[in-house]
Amino acid sequence: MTSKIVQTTTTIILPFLLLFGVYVIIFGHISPGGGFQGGMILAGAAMLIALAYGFDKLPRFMSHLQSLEAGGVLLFIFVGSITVLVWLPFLADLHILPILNIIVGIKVFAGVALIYIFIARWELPHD
Amino acid sequence: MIDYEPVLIIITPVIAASIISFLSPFLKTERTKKIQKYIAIIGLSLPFFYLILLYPTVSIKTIQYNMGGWATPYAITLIIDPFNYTFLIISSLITLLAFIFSMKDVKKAKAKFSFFFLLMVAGIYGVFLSVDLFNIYVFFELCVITSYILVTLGDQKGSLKAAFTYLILGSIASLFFLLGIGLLYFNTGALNIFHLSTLVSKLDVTIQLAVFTFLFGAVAVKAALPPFHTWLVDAHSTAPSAVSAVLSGITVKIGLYIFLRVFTMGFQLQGMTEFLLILGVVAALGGVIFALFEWDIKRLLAYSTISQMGYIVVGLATFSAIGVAGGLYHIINHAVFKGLLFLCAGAMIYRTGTKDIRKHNIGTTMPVTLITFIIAAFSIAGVTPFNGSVSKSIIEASLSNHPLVWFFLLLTCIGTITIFSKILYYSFLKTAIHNKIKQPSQEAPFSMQLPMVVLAFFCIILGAFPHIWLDNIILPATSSIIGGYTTIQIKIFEPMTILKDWLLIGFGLLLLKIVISRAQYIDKIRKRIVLPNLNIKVVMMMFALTLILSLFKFLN
Amino acid sequence: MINGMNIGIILFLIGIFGMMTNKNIIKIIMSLTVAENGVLIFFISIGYVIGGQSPIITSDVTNPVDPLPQAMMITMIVISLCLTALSLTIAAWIFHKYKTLNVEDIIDDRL
Amino acid sequence: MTKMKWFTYLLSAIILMTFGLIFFSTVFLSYPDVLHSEMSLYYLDHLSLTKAVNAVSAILLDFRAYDTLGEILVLFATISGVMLILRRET
Repeated sequence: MTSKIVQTTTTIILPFLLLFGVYVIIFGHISPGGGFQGGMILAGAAMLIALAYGFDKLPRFMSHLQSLEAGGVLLFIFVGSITVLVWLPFLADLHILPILNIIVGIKVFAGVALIYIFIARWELPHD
Repeated sequence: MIDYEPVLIIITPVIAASIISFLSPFLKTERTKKIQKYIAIIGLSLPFFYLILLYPTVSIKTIQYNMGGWATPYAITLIIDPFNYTFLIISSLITLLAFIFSMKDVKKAKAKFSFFFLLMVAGIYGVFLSVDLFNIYVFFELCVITSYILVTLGDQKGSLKAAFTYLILGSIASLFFLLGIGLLYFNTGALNIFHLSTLVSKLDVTIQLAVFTFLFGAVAVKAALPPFHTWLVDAHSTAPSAVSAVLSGITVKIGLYIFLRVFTMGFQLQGMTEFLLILGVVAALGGVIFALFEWDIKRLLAYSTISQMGYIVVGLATFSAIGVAGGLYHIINHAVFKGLLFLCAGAMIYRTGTKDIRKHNIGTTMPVTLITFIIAAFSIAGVTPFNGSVSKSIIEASLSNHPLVWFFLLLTCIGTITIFSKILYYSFLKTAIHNKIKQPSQEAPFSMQLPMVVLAFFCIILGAFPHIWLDNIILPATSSIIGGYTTIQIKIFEPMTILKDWLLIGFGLLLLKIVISRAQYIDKIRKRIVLPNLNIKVVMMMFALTLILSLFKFLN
Repeated sequence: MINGMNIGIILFLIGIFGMMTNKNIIKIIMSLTVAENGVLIFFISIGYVIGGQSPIITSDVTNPVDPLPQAMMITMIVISLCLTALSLTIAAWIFHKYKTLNVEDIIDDRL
Repeated sequence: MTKMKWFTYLLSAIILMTFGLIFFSTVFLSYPDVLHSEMSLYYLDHLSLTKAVNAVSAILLDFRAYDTLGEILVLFATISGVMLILRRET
């Protein structure tokens, strides 16, 4: 269903896209960017993969995404509530910020990719 | 000593929801699905009991918790003061009972229903607890988005169109709210409501006017005030009954809660009271008149929600201690008896399958539903021993210098009596009178009857002993919002008010006689009432906002 | 007098105009997104300071722009993403059930 | 264009025009030349406490982590909502 051009371009630019997304997440608290923006970039990369290589080979990938996303929320609620509950001065030296950034990045990546794939797969059999 | 109380209230539903969502892939068998239900019930009932334990501390001091330990005006603070204590208590009670009701009632997507219900409750607590404007927006958005999803769970085809209209109008209201916050932040540089109340009065009037229009636009859509009420009837009538009980009982009140929080922040705009009085009266009368034409029970209740909201806005409009006390008391009463009415409607629909009151002909086969419905009908009509009469008499007492408004409110009382006697007549009494044979009692399952009986019990308590509730909960709440402690003498059990109540009931039944005899004529009118589609609703909304902006610009 | 705030509000009004006049559901959702972007531009330009640098507080940044509206707007972007995703799924479901996307043609079986 | 459509376009355009005109006449917005909102000044002063350089992500994840908690819940609710609505039929 997808043309050869799309597949070759995705194979070329995919590593740079993923690397850039991971960079934005991890260095979120130093350079401009952060969990949300990096997660979105990775979700874009996931959409690109889904577009280029078709949706039929995706069920296994989707179940991974689902568990990733549910785990992300639980982790965030656990770690987030620590920052929210405990008075902050104790936590600054624990470098809580990068950890939160990474958790948020994973969550946004898995969630947004899931939304896209779900809507795209739902459309397929009907038209 | 750091007081953690508010955080525990907001975290419990969130943790319960995440446990449910994390367990759902492993729970496939029917028995294990019960575990999710019990987790949800625990997650809902813990805050309720915890709030009851909190009452002694709240009556002494306001519980305040700064998130992350930052300084007060700059960090997000969660507070429990007497004012939002009333809202917290009533919403935890109604959501708990509505969830117990929904265990049997919701047929589709049972497991996910409890997940979204818990997140909606978390959103509701988040709005009531937090004092930071942007934080109120985020948790309000959480509550509203989950209610969109819950509305689409309604079994009817119409629920999709209703959910879409609700979504579009809801998100326009949220955008207006954001614009209001943005303007406020640009001019004052603060987001904390208490901190803002000192800064807003120093702003010049024109900026206050623009901020008022934006915030009022958002609040008016959420509280379903007249020009923006059209989404409410579709959304509440097609949602599952437990969801529409919470929507009518609590989510509509969030609009009023934000209205009270924001507009006691020191806005000096002339003409606010008259404008709100007109809006309240139009809502009260319009809701009742439209309800007369309806045959679908849940649409009827949704229209009566609009008219009762008008009642509350009339109470709050005067910003006097008596008016606000009456409005607050009516918010609690309305949450109780409207929740009860929607649960009764849900039980009736569960048993008969149709929403059309003409096809219900339940007769006396559902005794518990019949009794609780009669109690709720009496309390919404404002008959003496029940809870509606107390708050209505306080609101009427606050309208001493607006006789015309008082007269219109009397008309709405008559109309409300007619609506609910119409339901009583068509659903219950008509068959009981005609076919005398004793049908077998097909009462709703026990898990549905329990919430109804408990709510009916509250209807009676809130009405019979008004002084307990007034002095302990309502008056401290009003003094924490408006300031200035007043004692309210209620003339409930005097012969004069009893005579007035029964006179109104007489008029109501007279009007019912006319409505029944003109049934076909009413059907013709109803078919011709143009049902405004989405575009016209947005046009109406923008036209009303332009009117408000120009009216207030002219006045100030 | 062109500054970010005025453009934001004008874009917001254009979005509202789109919602007023369009009949197709997808176009209404698109104009909702336009209105959301309008509010976004308005909010971000609230924090602008004439001649301000970006709020990455390294050693040589003296006059930073206001970081608070930008942080609020990241939250608002995610919420508007969720709203658009939800309205698109409802629109897809409405098309599946009613076979039409025109707002007026969707007649539900009300009494 | 049908007569009805042309009329609604004109009406809504007029409504928006009046709204915009009155709004802009009331509110005159101009940029400050130095940051004076006390909240951001407080955040910038305490930035060193959070060991973060990027003030925006510091606000998002530290000063106002509660907002991000609410927003993560919104995202989580939407994702399960989309999965629920779309799975109902297949």
